[in-house]
Amino acid sequence: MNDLTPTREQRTAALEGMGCKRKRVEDIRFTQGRGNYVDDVKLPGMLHGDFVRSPHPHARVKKIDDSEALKVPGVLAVITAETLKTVNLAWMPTLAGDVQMVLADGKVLFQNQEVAFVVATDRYAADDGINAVIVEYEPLPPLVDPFKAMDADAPVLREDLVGKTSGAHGPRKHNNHIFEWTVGDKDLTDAAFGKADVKIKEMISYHRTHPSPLETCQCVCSFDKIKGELTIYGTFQAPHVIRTVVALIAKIPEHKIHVIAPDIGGGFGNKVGAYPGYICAAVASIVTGKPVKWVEDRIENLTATSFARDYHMTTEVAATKDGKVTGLRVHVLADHGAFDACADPSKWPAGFFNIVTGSYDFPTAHLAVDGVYTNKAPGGVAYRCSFRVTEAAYCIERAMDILAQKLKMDPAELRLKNFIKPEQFPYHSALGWEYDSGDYHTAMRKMMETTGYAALRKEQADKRAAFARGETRDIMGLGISFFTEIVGAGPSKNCDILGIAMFDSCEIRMHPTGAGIARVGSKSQGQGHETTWAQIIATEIGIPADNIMVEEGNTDTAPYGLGTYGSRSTPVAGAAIAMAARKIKAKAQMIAAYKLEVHEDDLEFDIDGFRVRGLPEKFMSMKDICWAAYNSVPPGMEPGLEAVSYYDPPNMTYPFGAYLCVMDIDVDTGVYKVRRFYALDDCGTRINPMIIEGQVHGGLTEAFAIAMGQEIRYDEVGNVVTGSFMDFFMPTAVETPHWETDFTVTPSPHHPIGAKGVGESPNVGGVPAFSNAVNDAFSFLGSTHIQMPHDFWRNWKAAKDLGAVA
Amino acid sequence: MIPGSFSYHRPASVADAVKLLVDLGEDARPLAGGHSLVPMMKLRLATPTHLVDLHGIAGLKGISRDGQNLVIGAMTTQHELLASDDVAKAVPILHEAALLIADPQVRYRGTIGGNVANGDPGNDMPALMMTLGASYRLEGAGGARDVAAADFYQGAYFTALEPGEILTSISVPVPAAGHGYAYEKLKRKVGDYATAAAAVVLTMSGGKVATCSIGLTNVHETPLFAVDAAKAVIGTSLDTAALKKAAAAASAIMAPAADARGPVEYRKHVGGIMVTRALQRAASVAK
Amino acid sequence: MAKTHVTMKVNGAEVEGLVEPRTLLVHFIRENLQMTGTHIGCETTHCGACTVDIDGMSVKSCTMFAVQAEGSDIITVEGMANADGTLSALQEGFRMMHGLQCGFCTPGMIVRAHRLLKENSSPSEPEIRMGISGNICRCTGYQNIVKAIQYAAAKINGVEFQEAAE
Amino acid sequence: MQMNDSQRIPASREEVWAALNDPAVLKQCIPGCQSLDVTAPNEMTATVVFRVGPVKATFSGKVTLSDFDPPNAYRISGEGSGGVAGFAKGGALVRLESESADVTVLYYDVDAQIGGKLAQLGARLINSTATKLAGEFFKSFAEVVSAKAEAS
Repeated sequence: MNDLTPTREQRTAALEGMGCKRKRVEDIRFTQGRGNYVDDVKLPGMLHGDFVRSPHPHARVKKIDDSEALKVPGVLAVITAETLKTVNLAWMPTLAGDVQMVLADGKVLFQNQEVAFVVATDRYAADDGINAVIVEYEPLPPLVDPFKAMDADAPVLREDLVGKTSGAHGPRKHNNHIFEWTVGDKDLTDAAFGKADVKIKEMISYHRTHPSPLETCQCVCSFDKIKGELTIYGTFQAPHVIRTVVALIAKIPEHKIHVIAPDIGGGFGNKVGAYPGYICAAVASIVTGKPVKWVEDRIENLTATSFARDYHMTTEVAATKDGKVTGLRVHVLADHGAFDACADPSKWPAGFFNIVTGSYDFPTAHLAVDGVYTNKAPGGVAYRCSFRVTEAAYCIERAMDILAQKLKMDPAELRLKNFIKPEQFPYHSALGWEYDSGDYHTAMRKMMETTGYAALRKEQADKRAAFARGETRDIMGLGISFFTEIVGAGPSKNCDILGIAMFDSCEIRMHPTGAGIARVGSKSQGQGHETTWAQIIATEIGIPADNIMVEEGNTDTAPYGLGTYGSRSTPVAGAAIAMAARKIKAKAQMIAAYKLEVHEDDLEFDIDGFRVRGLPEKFMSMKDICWAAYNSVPPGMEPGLEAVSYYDPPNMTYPFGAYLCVMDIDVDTGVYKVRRFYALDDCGTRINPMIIEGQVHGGLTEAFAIAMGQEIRYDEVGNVVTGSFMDFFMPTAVETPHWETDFTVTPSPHHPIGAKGVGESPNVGGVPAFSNAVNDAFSFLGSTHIQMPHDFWRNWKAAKDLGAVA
Repeated sequence: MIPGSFSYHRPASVADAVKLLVDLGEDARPLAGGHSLVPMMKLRLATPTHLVDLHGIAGLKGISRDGQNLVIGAMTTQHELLASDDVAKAVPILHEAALLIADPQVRYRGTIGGNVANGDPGNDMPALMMTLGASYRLEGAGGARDVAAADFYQGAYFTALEPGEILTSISVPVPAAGHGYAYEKLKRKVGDYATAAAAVVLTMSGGKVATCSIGLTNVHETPLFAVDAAKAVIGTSLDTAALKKAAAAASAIMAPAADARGPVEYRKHVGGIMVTRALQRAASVAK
Repeated sequence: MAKTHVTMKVNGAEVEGLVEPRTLLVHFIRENLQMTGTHIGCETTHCGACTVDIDGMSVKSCTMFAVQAEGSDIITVEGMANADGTLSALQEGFRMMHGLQCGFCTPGMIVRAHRLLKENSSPSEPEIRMGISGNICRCTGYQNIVKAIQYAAAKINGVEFQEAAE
Repeated sequence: MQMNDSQRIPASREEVWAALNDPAVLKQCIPGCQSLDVTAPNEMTATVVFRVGPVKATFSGKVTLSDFDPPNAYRISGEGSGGVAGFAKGGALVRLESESADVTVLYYDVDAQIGGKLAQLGARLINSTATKLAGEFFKSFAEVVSAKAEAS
């Protein structure tokens, strides 16, 4: 050793492995405009498709006249449901076990539903074409209010289901009923309510919103008639699933379908599902023999593909008079729109909503969910959320505040009193989950200490007194949210999509010179997988992250994976990566033992290679082992250094966090100001703190938008009136608050590296923090619950209804 | 979101532009910044067959002094308005309000002429122009005429502009030295139209309001000149009673639409609040 | 519809093309010039992903016709790197401060920030936030974008970048 | 959306009633009406150009007269498709009251709905424009009828 010999710290740092704020490799191309997004794909002879859409929310389609459209220069074909029927594609299966029209078949069921697909030489001609198609409609009464969906005289929406008394998830009670899903012990819960000292009951609504990534949904489909192969470039969060779906519905052999998800401009759940545009572009390519591009515009994105939430949750909590919760009862009315196209694992019609007991030790609980059809767009996607977890977290966090108010207890104190205790993990919840690990009290106390919670409550009390004296028109709210997420779908014992178990996968191939490629079944939409996946491998096998290229999104080269959504990448794909790396490491150990002429058991892994125990100078670096793998492996061993892992997680992971929002509201205008927002997240082992922090910032910004105004709104006759960024609240840098982030680390005991996933936590935990802040601000005036979204005028209305504004 | 086809014209003079608009008839439209028109064209809700782009007319640009008036060429952008020392010094309320219009990119393209001429009640400049007593120079085939901003607006998108006429410049009387001013705009976010906004220009004398004018944005199908609200404060020290009276007088002439910004009742209420706040702030900066 | 011949300068190079009058500038840049760094996000002039720099102004190229850009001097994100091909201070700032995630808004954001810093080389945080308020980012929550621009400002001004305390 | 108002017309109730049932008068008074053709008793097809600022949409559809209570009241309703802009439907309950032998007050209650793109994106400007158009119709109706009454 000499001065030039790197220290252990230097060797560790050189790897840029886990725990390091590694700068992103993606940024080199993205900052120079060299990303390759779907609309950047240009194939020779490529055509362009565009949709004729329904202005009516509910109508019979009497006639589609394409004669004028076909005269438009550049227009080549107009595809309708009749065309699709010839290839048996007029309807498509949804992920939720329903079927959905690809193009209007006889009637339309929501405004902006796809009616015909015009194929033209370029997007200008296609747009001219759609404006020349004349569709004759016979309007039918629209059903907008989900609470009226099961009325005796409600209009029949799904004529295809008339007479069907059961659906994919059991019996149906009405033509517009989709399913009823119950979980928990009803009798025990009723009994708990029967003897409760204190009960609360509130209808808590989580409005309809939309993920709206900056890049819309789009694809390029290219069918090669001679080879019989279909290539699809698309904005897919789950490319392999898309390939399987296309194989199943288009009857093209799966190996002749090539799905490529290039760079994706944000997903947030919007890009999980299969949309009519994909089917129509594929059919158009088969019909015309040319590649066909479909690019959704923003209005189409907001009004036709994949809304989120729209849950109306009647929530009851039973408790003792000293504030110990004894029972939870929730009934949800879920508005699914025209088709049940929820992106949930097959067996979960309401996703993982049964995490609704949250972070609290409820001895018993009962949940029932009714899904109904309305004349609204289909979807029900997990907008930065693990399958209805954000609805569940909102429900319970609001309910806990309402209970605290009734008990005249501080909401933080009530939470501390009811948290699942560290020694209770693994914890079996009343609604059937096994929480892996957690230390809620520590996280909560850290939040309270760091923010000066007690002093903030004192300040609030002073402000309220000043308000009562007429000295100020501002009211102050403290919004606590303590959430437990359930992510990492999931174990094959309870999670599948279309029958495919929700594992994920990684293949690592190390090249002779000590560099390698990792191909993963997940698909980044901005999460930085190319950066973080390499960090896991770097730490696991001691090769610098810079020497590992990560590739995702090409179904021909990546191993089968279920994709990226529901914060599942780190818990599932991340585990597969670690497991594949460990296979590499195991083989490397054998090679090293052979080269160092010792027994494998005499070796220990030391940062970037293997060292003989007790003989520190006998060391072989991983770089050298890679070389040896290609020229001098032990006798009987196959050369090469590759490994594949398919990881079926034994359980979900349960990240959690403690958030606090400090908000001031001017009662005269309803204008709010987020004075402070503190977010403590515990996502287990932290792979790249820089990226975690970035994810938290982004998720909080979404949560802020959702809670404070981001809504997909329909008028009473079924027009969707939030079709652009003018009316759909999309905050800019000016409105967006400043974020403070913090963390604790409670590793997952069952995950190979202890990581839990973080992408969605800030959205899940953020929404109740904002909403609780608003509600807390108004509570002293006598309100118990004010519905989201909390935009200015609604705040003012609350103030007025409570008598604070003349 | 692709506009329909049209023919593009780029005249070099006002006379040529007017001639084009007259000759081409009602399916021709002048194009200034385009940030209202082009999105409407992309939605195909507007389908002009001819666009007459005013960007080639040098004479429509620039800010100059004409005696006691500031004369602003119609094609002057909001960005140029913001960069003008003349505006900042002589009519600072214009500077303040221009900063609240849309976003930086839009302000580089958006013109003051387009903002005042298209008759959108959501635009900010019309109420300001009423408040300042500005007048618009309209040029058509029959020559030029001046119309007071207060007489210009007839309904949503309906103005005193006759077919074939172009608004070429705006003449703004420079308010008295030491005047107070404020533009209070409540909006949901950057880029949104006002939920309600109020412009106030006043002078104070001995602690009392000597002169005052008030304009209101987006609380009616046209911008409003709130004469009674202004009268309610003249001669007062802006005490609570006077402010209340002014807000009530302003609210009384408002007839906003219920939309995503809020119901009618709310928009009228905050319209009154904006008046109150603008009056107070204007008084506080008056010398 | 008859096509019009247009010429302009893009990232220092003279370019020309035949366009319909209705051809949007963003499509001319993306389709005719095949520079796909400029993106389309909202189409109603709200999101700023299509921002390019025209004659010293930040402009949303989805709301301008290519014929209107005749004779103008345009810089797109492809023209942002240093002359030697290295990342500019802004590009470096976005990478160092994690000012991007999916990268879709990034080209518009960087082009806009470029003009912002040209007009004000030491903007305050509120000035930066106002300055990029015509650009929507769905991923970052803007906080790191603000830092990225502060980083670039410091580098351009030759001073050491100091992150504001959390 | 709903609106109601009244118009005072210097003509007898019978004269006003006759005009309300005269397609030529209706055509003259419906703002932007390009054509109005009778297809059956009390049924007409119409083409109407709707303009507000840069927005222009041509609606074509049906106009129906119903709920007759001559010479006191009827309902006039219409629905039409405006192509890209969407669709519109609405009706007005019209009621006549004699103020004197030659002065009639016409009361109207309008109920209108729009759907499609205009409703999605133009809601901000629709209410005031619809009110204005309804007002224009009854105002010009009053003018036409009073001119007729004067001439007769």
